[in-house]
Amino acid sequence: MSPSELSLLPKLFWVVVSVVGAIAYGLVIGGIIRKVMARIQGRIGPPVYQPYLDLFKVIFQRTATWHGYMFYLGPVFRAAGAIGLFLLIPVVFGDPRFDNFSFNGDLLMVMYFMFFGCLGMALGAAEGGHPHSVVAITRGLSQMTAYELPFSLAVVAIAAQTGSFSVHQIVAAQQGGVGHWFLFTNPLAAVAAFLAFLGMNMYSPFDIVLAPQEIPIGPPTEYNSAFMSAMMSGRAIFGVAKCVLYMDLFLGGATTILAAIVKVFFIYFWSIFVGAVFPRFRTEQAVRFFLGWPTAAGVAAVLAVMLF
Amino acid sequence: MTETRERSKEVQIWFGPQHPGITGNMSVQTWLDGDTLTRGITHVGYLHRAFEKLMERRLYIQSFPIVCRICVPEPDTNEWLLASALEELSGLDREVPEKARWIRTLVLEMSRLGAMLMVLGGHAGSMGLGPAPQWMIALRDLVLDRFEELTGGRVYHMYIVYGGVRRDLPEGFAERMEQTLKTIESKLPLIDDVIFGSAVFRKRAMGVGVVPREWAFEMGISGPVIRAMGIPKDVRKDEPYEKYAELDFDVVTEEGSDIFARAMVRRREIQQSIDLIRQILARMPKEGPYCAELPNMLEWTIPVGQTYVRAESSRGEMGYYVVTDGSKKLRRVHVRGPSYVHGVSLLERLIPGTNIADLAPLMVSLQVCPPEIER
Amino acid sequence: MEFNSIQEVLDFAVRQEQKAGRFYGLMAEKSTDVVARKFFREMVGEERKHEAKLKAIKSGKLSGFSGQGTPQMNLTEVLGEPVFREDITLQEGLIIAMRAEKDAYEMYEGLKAFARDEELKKILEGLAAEELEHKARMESIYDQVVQREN
Amino acid sequence: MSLKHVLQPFNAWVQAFSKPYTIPMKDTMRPGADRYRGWHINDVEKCVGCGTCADICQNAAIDMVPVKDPVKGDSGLRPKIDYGRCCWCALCVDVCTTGSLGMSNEYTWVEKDPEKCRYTPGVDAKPWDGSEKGWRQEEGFSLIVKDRVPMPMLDPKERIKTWAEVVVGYSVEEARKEAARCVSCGLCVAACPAHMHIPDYIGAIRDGDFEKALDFIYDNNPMPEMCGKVCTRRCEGVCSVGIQGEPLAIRWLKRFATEQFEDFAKVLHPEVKRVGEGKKVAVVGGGPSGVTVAYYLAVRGFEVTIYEALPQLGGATFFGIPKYRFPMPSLEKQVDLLKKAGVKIVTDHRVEKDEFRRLLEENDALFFGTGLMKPYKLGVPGEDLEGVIYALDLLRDHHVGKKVEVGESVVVVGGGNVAIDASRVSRRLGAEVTIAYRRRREDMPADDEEIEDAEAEGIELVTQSIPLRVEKLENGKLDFIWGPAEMVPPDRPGGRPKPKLIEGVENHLQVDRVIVAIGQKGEFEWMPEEVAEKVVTSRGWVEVDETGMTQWPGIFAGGDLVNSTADAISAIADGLKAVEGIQQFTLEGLSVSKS
Repeated sequence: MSPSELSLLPKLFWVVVSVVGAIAYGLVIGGIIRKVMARIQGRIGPPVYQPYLDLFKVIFQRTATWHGYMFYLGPVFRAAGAIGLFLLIPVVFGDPRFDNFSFNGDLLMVMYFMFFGCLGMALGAAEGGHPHSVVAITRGLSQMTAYELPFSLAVVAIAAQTGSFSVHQIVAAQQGGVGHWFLFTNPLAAVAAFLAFLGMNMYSPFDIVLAPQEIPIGPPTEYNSAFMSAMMSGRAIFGVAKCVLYMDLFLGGATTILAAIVKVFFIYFWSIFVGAVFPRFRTEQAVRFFLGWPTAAGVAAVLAVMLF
Repeated sequence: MTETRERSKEVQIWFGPQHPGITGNMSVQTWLDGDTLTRGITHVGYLHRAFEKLMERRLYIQSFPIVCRICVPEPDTNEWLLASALEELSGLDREVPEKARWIRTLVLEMSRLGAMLMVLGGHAGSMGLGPAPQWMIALRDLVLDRFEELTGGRVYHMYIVYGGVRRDLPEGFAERMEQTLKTIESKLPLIDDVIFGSAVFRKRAMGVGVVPREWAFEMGISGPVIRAMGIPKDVRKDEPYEKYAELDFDVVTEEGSDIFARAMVRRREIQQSIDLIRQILARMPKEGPYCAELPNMLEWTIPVGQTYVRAESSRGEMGYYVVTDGSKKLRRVHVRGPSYVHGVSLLERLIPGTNIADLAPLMVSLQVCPPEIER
Repeated sequence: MEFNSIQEVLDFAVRQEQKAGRFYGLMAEKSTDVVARKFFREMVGEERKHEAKLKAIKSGKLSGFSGQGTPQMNLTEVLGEPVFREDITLQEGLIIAMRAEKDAYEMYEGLKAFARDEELKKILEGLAAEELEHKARMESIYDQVVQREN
Repeated sequence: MSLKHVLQPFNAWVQAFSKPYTIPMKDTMRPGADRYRGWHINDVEKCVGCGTCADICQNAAIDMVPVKDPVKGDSGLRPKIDYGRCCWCALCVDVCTTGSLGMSNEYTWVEKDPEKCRYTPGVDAKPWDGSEKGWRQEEGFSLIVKDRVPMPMLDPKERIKTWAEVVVGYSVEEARKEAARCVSCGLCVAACPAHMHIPDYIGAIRDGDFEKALDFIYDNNPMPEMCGKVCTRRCEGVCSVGIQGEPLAIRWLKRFATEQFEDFAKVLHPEVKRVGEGKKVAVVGGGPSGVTVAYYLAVRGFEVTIYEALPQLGGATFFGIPKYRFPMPSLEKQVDLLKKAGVKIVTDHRVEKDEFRRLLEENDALFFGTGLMKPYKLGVPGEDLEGVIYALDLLRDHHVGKKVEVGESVVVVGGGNVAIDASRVSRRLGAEVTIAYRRRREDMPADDEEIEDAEAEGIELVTQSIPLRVEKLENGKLDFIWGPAEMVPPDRPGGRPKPKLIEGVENHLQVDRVIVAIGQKGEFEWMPEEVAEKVVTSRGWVEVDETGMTQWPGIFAGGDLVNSTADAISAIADGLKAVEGIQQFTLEGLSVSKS
């Protein structure tokens, strides 16, 4: 089966289903993470469905502030970026329903969308005028530029290895057993990418954007009500999308929904595993970190592909 | 012109009063240049309840539920200071029974333990570490459980009173306390791993927030802050009160004077408090009164006099300057808390050049308790 | 004395009360002590009340007597027997009243023995109890007024 | 950044597999510790509403609110606690005079209505009522001083040989120490018939300002030294400190304050208000009520004359109270002040009918407080025998200086203060004394302290004994025959239980004198018929309205004749009432009852 086998309307239907499913799953992951975090902290923690309660609560709230259109477009940009990212990556390899709009060279588009959401958020939050937002955005952009480097290097290495910038083909190249996964065939790229993932997912020690103790929550400081809910669902789908991307790039994609769900969870959990036990880096420390070992690994990965 | 341009580069940020990183209900107005703070001003007044003035309008006995509110995490030092000052002025100190003195020492040490646990958690928490602070709060809660059964209250104990303490130790208290101490001790290695053994914590804490040694006496720094400079200054040793002279302990000092050293002092003082509590419980008299026979507290008058008493709180030296005028009410109380020095003079001097991310850890390491500033 | 009907008994009792009332009235007139005089006058009123009560019972407006089982102090038995003088005091007046009530009680008790009819017996018992209660009241007053410190 | 420091923190994951510290929501009903300071509970039956809790509450979270009608020693108020202000310091519990207030070990209470967070514990039912655990008063810690400063007294063996005062009196230190025990609840003020400013003068004594204390005392008691020595002190009976400890020695403190001054006139400067200028008032009877009326009317500018049949003012306190309790100089001191206040005093002068009528004409108002001057008789056979005497006569004769003989042994019939006084006087005259009382010891109207003193002096008490008759024996002695009594319950709740003779048993007691002290009555022979007819009741008392006025407009009365308690302080209270009544009557020409 290939993507062209479905006509437009059914395709749209399945796109909506997968987006909604991704949001739902993203929220569930959020709930599980909170529960796990609570357990390591010695607490019972909130119920797994707590993010749903939070989401519905904020949806039904009203706002009483006005910071200009750009401010309110921030979360929209972010959600749009997340959805765009998600729609470009095949979730279930070989299933036309969950193949989304994968096409040749989509990996470049994916990289762009990853940046797009954050930029949109940055523009919107800056419009709010709250110094905490501004500080958070400068920190976030610095960190993002820093982790983009090892990530890009890893992607380049993998693209070079596959000879294609299509996620679809990258996944296809990994079929045929665990041993074909790039995680194992290109461990250096995997190290670079998974270290970069820590920064991408913004858990400790790289949660310098939200940093509650320093610049309380940063950009979301001023957001409330439905905008908050847009941010929350954007964050949920963004989290899932990133994990799906990593799954496609390094873990051989998924051929069933169940495999996708499991793999996404473990990729997500990686950032929690590290994040739960470390304090936060300062901005320049984080930048220096990404430009250190991860970048070296990325460069090594690219060189390795080039040389061998 | 240049200055204006310099200024225009700065972003003004209010740190508090509603801020998860602040150590209480105060705020620091800061100016940010990039990621670096150029200066800061401590603002207080957000919870000003005029404790000192309130006491001038209260009977002596009515003042005693007030003082514990001057420091929430560690109320007992305040209770003890007021009690001992008034005992000294009224001559009641000669009648404080032996057992009361032991119980008071126990309570003071328990409160130090609780406060230290909390503040060490704060050290890590202010840097965004999740687990350790939560464990510390949980461990502190175990201490609060003991406080609850001993004093009838968890946070505001209102237990040390003129002439002694308000109630005797409950049945089987020593055993339960020992159990609590064991639980706390069993958790300490893990806490060491997560805080002091953490690469990120070390990176963040070492060499940050260094207080120059020459400021120590110039500014009247005390407590863990001065001990982290390697200066063994501790009121419990320098001027022993209650039963501290009879207890066996050494003053904890560390070198480096940075956030890490201060955290380390606190870490070691947790162990010290645990040891002291064990010593106290072992030597506590079994029998005897726990409070002197009090005069009618509604009509108690104290002769004209003034005194200054001091004690070592978890934050540093606390002192009460108390003046009585022979009436039923205090003439004047002045609370000398370490937080004024640490939270206003020292903090404002340390802020320029500090990274914004380090402000919260810095404040925690100085252990500022805002009600002490705005008594 | 023998009665044939309840009406007769009640008539007799009414006459007794009237007699007592006249007796107290006479004493009130003659005594010189202001307190005793007032007391006797009060007693006249009391007897009138009793009389009215009896009449009410007779006409069926009241169904029976009250005052059974009042605790007795037996003061009357202990105290002496004063006689009426012009300068009689309240104390002696009270004793006289107590004795009069006691006499009345004893009289009804005595009459009870002759009564064959159960109904009659019951009425006489009621009357006796009533008088006993009056006696107890008098004793109570005596106890409160005279024996205040004893 | 060593590898060790990178890996070590991951140990934290160990905690994820151990039991959490927190507890699930459903377990939040964890009980508080045994002495946790939770929501208040109050045993309202035990509570007397003294308000000490409200006084000590530094947040002013406690209001005393009326919840029931005040009974003796109870203000009828109960603490209502505002939990918006309460800080759970539990000082209220520790200071509680009755120990009725406590705290439950209840942590949580959820209520939608914030108004309900102000409630009266014990009155408004709460789930934690009757909670066994929580903060309670405990032995070894008290915010009030429960033990009284002991009053030095003469040894019983010594004192029966002399007429010297038995009570020695406090020193300045002792008095100030005792005064400092007061919690100023004011229950005593309500209990005192004259509503003396007790907490105020005790406070002044505590502060060492004895002049101020005397000033407070003299505000509504012109015979304080008498009251300080012999008052029946109902105040001490209700003293809240006395519920768990010993009551304040209010009487001794008043005595102390008055004893500090030789001449009251030098320290007291009553502001003479000239409101009553030109108005004349006659006072018949110089007892406490008469003296009160005279003094307070005099300082208001009235022209007052007291007529007294005996050689000295003071009434029953002069002729009735023995000198070992109330020496003459103390009385004279008070009478002196009366003279200095401008009261005309006519002693040794018995007002008779015609003069009474004349006084009524000449004065704007007339007050009489002639007291209960005549004894009630025993009423048993043999009463007229020689050797049966009356306690009042004995005491009066003794005080006016007549020689009295009681022989070697006496029996005193009665259980009031008069009986005790007669016994102790007889004891000092050298007789062996037995007191025969009809009821039980706890029913005796006399002061407990007096009874104890009497027993200490070797006086025997025979209770539940009903006199049957007195017979003359051949050896010249009297045979006092009495029968034992059993107690039957009183007619009404709160009344005295009644003694009932157990018939058939006769006990004999050989004595030289039978002293009768069963009760006293007023006499009205001196009073014009028309007046007596109007003012006297059928029980031998005088009825007055709330201004102290009798049925006869312009005639006021007070003292033992009027009140049922027949003590000096009630007489003073009557006098105070009459002072207001007389002022109103003479100046405004109306009385409250008529309006």
